[in-house]
Amino acid sequence: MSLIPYIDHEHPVTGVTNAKFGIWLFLASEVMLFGALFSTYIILRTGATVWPHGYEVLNIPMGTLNTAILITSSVTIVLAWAALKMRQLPKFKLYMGLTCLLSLIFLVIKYFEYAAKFHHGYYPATNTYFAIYFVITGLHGLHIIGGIVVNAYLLGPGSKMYATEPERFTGRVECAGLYWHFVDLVWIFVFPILYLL
Amino acid sequence: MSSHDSPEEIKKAVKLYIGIFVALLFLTLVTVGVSYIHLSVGKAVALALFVASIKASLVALFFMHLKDERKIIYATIGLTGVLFVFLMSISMYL
Amino acid sequence: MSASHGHAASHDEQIKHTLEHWAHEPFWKKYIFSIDHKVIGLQYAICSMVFLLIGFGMMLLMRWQLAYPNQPLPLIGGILGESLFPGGVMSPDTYNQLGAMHGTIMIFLGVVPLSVGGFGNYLLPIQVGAHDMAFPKLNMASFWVFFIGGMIMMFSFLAPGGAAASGWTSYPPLSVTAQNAQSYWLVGMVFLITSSLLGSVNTIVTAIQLRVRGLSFMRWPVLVWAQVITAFLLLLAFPPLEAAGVLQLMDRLAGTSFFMPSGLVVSGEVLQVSGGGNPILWQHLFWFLAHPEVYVLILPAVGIVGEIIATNTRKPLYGYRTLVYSMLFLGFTSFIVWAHHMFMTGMGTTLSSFFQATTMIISIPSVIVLTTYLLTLWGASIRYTVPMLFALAFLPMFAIGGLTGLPLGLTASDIHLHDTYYVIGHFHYVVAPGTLFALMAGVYHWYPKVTGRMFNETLGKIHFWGSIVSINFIFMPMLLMGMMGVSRRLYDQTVYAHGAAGQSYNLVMSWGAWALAIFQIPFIWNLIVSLKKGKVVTEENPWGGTTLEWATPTPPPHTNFLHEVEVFRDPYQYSPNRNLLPQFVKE
Amino acid sequence: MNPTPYPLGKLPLDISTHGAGIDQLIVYIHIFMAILFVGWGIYFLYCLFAFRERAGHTPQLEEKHFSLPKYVEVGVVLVEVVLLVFFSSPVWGSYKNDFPDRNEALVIRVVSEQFAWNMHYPGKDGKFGKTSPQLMDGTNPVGLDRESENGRDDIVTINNLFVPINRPVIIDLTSKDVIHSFFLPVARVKQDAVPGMEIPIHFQVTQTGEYEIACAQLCGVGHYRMRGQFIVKTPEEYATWMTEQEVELANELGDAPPAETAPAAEATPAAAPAAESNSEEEGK
Ligand code: HEA
Ligand code: HEA
Ligand code: CUA
Ligand SMILES: [Cu+2]
Repeated sequence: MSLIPYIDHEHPVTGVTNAKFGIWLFLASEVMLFGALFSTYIILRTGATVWPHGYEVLNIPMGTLNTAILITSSVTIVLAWAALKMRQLPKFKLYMGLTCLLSLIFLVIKYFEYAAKFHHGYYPATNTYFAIYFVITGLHGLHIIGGIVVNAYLLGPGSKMYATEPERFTGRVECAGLYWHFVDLVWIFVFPILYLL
Repeated sequence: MSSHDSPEEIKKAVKLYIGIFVALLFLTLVTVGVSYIHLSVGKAVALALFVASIKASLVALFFMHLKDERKIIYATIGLTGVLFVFLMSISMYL
Repeated sequence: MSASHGHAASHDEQIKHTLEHWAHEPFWKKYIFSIDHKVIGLQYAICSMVFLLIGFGMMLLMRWQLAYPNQPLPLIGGILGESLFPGGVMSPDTYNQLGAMHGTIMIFLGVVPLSVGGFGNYLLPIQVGAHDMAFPKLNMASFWVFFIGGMIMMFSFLAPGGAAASGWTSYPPLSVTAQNAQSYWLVGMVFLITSSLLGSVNTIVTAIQLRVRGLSFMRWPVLVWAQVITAFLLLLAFPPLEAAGVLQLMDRLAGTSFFMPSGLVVSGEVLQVSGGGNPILWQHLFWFLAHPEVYVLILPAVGIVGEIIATNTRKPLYGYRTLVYSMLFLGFTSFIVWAHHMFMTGMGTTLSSFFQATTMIISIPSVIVLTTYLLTLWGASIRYTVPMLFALAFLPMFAIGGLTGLPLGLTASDIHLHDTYYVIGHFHYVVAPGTLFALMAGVYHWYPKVTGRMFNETLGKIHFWGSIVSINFIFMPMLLMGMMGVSRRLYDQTVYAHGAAGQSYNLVMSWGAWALAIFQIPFIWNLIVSLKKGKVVTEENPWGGTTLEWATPTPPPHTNFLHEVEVFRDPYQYSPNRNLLPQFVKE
Repeated sequence: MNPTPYPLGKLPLDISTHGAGIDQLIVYIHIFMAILFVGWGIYFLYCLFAFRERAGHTPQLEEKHFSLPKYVEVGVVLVEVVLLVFFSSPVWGSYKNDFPDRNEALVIRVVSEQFAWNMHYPGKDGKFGKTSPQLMDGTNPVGLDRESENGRDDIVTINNLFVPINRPVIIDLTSKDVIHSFFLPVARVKQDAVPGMEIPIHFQVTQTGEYEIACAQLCGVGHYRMRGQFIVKTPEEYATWMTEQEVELANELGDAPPAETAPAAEATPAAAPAAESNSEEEGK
């Protein structure tokens, strides 16, 4: 119907669909966004007179659990995509559902972590360590929320597209997956620098 | 990617994903475990970033299919990588 | 094309079908929340021109205070209210608000949306032979996000304490301690940045993926190249500022100290913040964006000028490939010169040597770009249309602006010139008689294509000659005043002896600015009245252009093209017998 | 009277020892810019005239190659390299690095605030007393602790920077609130004053007179009137002024008036040379 080509099949020269190229460009900009925050982290840390060790003020078991959860959700979403590739819609729904569930659990744990910080009187204004901690994890959390919205859409109303344009739908899931892996990837760096070092 | 479309290929890929998953969990435990030893700052940073980079590479190469992606995606990432280095260099100036 | 409609033959059918469908869409879907890139392009263009006018208006008020310090503004001073203009005289705080917002509006709400949002949106898909942008809905979203950002900026004037007043650069700690709408400014910026990010993803994907058959990269019109490079700059340079904006917002709202060092004493009180932050960090993050940003301001202009020069010299562009490589190099290098804005912050010699060197290096591709345009003129048959006049004027004006960048890029001379009017003169030469003239050239050049009417030639020439003369009376004295060492952002420079010595220049500049304003009247009049009264243009190619936009019906329908198009050759080819060899004509 | 130090449209008078290098660079680079602009400008105007569209004139369509512009471009590169390496870098290098001996030079702390310049002289002992943000208020703008070891004799002035000619001056520049920029147009000195950092700069001036300190960085509503006096005196006049200040301070604090000659008893060895050089000048 559409006059816009390469929505559901790859461009012969570039070898990618529009959406996939688009999502990679978007991720490129995200790299620069988090890069600026990591740069800030280094500067604040090297310039600080006191810098608490993450393990003194943060809850490492909770952080580890969250890391594991996020990694698991990354696997489930890639499995969801693989299921679609094999044209198994129920399996897709199962894995996508799991992904959403895991990401919600991540947020719940994050909520308890934040609550514990506030309870101990640690706020962003406490020192530069907590300032950057709250900003990076907060922004990361917003990315998680964004991902949940997209994934839930693809799981629910969005999946109607599977009936008419399965290729295009699979492509969408792949893009959502790429984004989700990226969010996971950011966490893989955030976890050691904030919690462990 | 058309070359990976066949169900057998996908099945193989799924096995691989599970393997990567296990590796990622393992590496997570490694970093966390090491953090309890309280190494000197330099060593701790080097080790933590090293492990994190391996994990990130695994995610990028396999989950994000970067292992066999198109030139145009590599180009995008390459450019971003270089500019990312410029951006991180800010932290050396202050 | 798309898999379900395998054959090319059915393509024309599909166009017909789409057009019929579009004809039955309700008004709001066609013209307000539209997904048509041309409508979105025009929305961008109109909004940004209004913003340009507003930004200019603010400066006209400021120019009164500069020329006649502390004298009540005639007629309007009283109307503008006691809080901003006590006794009809602009207050210093109002001056700072207007100054900061002039810079912000001109750059982020005026020039960028016009050149990227307006020209980019309208022309780029057509020039690559596409029927629309790759992601039409995203395109619509990026306009409306821009619009919201713009409104937040405008309404910040009504906030308690007035609009942001810390300069467009918003250096902390000043911007953090300021009791005004700086937070609105930051939120507004986050919207504008988000809009730019969405837009640039769209631009890049459209240009690369939706190229029509035969259009290899090296056959892209220069404007497409310029837009794509610009899009990459926006995509990769803006996010650090977005991050920095969030950090500054946290400093203001959550009491963090990202940019606040310990031990600050503001008006005799020790500031209650945790401290430990670094104000210079903001400058690095800001200029990491803002230097690439200045090339965002110039590159689309360079592209527009290229198109117009190629069309009106009736010969191929000289050194197309060199031009493209220069622009690529320019884009890339623009990421490693940012600290030349910060030489006076206490930077050591190693770092400043690096940034001096890169700054000198980046001037070379600009020289090459200008040189290719100048060499195109050799042996041409120059047709002095109104757009061509503006495009030609761009060359020496950009040259003055660019050349005056050199003394600023050398640390030793920057000691004296940094943060004086010399800097103001430098960049206004590049953005006002440079970029702005190029944009005006573009407006005239594509006016008949977009509206189907020709503008009035005489009014256009009055606009041109009036503007080129008066604008030099504004910006040339700035360079001289900068030599005298007069600082920028001064509400009243006569406080200083060296400022008072240069005050006569302010009279020249202000009268120049007001004259410039008067000469915009024929422009605005022309644009509006010609919509109804202009000579009707029915031919597809009124100027004899060679790129794909001249293959569309005038004005272009929703699908841009009525038939499938194909590209057969490089842009800007002319053959001796036909005088014209458009890209889209098979021969 | 002397001609104005601020001729219209020109660089202001230069009274510094390092400024000539800066001015020379500015002049040379503008000559270079003018040559490029006029050269290309003549070519440009010629083209506009010679290649205008007219009956019987046809454009030349064959690909032409010009080699002259290449040489021009290479020339531009060379000139830029020369200016950078031989004119800018040496001046900048000595401006940033070649500091005079702190014991020889006159060291002054300058603490900027919205919207004033506070000058902190070390006084007789040549050493600064302790300062702290907590002590800063209207009467004690630099937060000097008079009870601290070297603080009792420190001189603080507001908006008036007195320096003698022909003696190196080091200024340790900082700010207590926002970023300002310390600009001495006639001495070709400019440096941002950044809170949380103390940045040293140095210069030497050769001509007496009353000049200005300008603030070059937007710092709030009063930025435009953040003007200081830059008062350059002969060494004798400077010494007299300094003695006046010392007497005034002693009266204020209820101390015994300072003795005619230094050094003060408690001066540590490190401060002695500075104190000596002070007295040397007084002797002249
Ligand atoms: C479109 C915008 C634009 C462009 C293109 C440029 C281009 C350049 N700029 Fe500019 N600049 C700004 C916008 C721009 N700038 C702005 C907005 C600021 C101030 C920000 C603020 O502080 O608020 C600024 C500030 C600024 C500074 C900081 C000054 C200071 O604060 O102390 C410096 C320092 O290096 C600098 C350098 C340069 C250089 C070397 C170029 C080079 O790229 C220029 C290269 C071009 C040439 C060398 C011209 C070649 C000419 C010819 C070949 C002759 C042809 C002749 C004829 C046609 C007759 N610029
Ligand atoms: C793109 C950027 C841009 C542009 C185009 C301009 C254009 C102009 N600027 Fe501005 N300016 C800045 C960016 C820009 N400026 C910035 C960043 C600063 C620094 C701010 C700071 O200190 O933080 C600054 C500062 C600045 C100052 C210094 C203030 C100070 O330091 O105290 C002055 C002083 O005269 C000035 C003047 C002007 C003038 C007279 C124009 C004129 O050239 C304006 C010409 C405008 C037009 C001719 C309007 C054209 C549009 C139309 C006619 C639209 C038609 C409309 C419809 C059809 C609806 N500007
Ligand atoms: Cu202090 Cu401007
Ligand atoms: Cu720059």
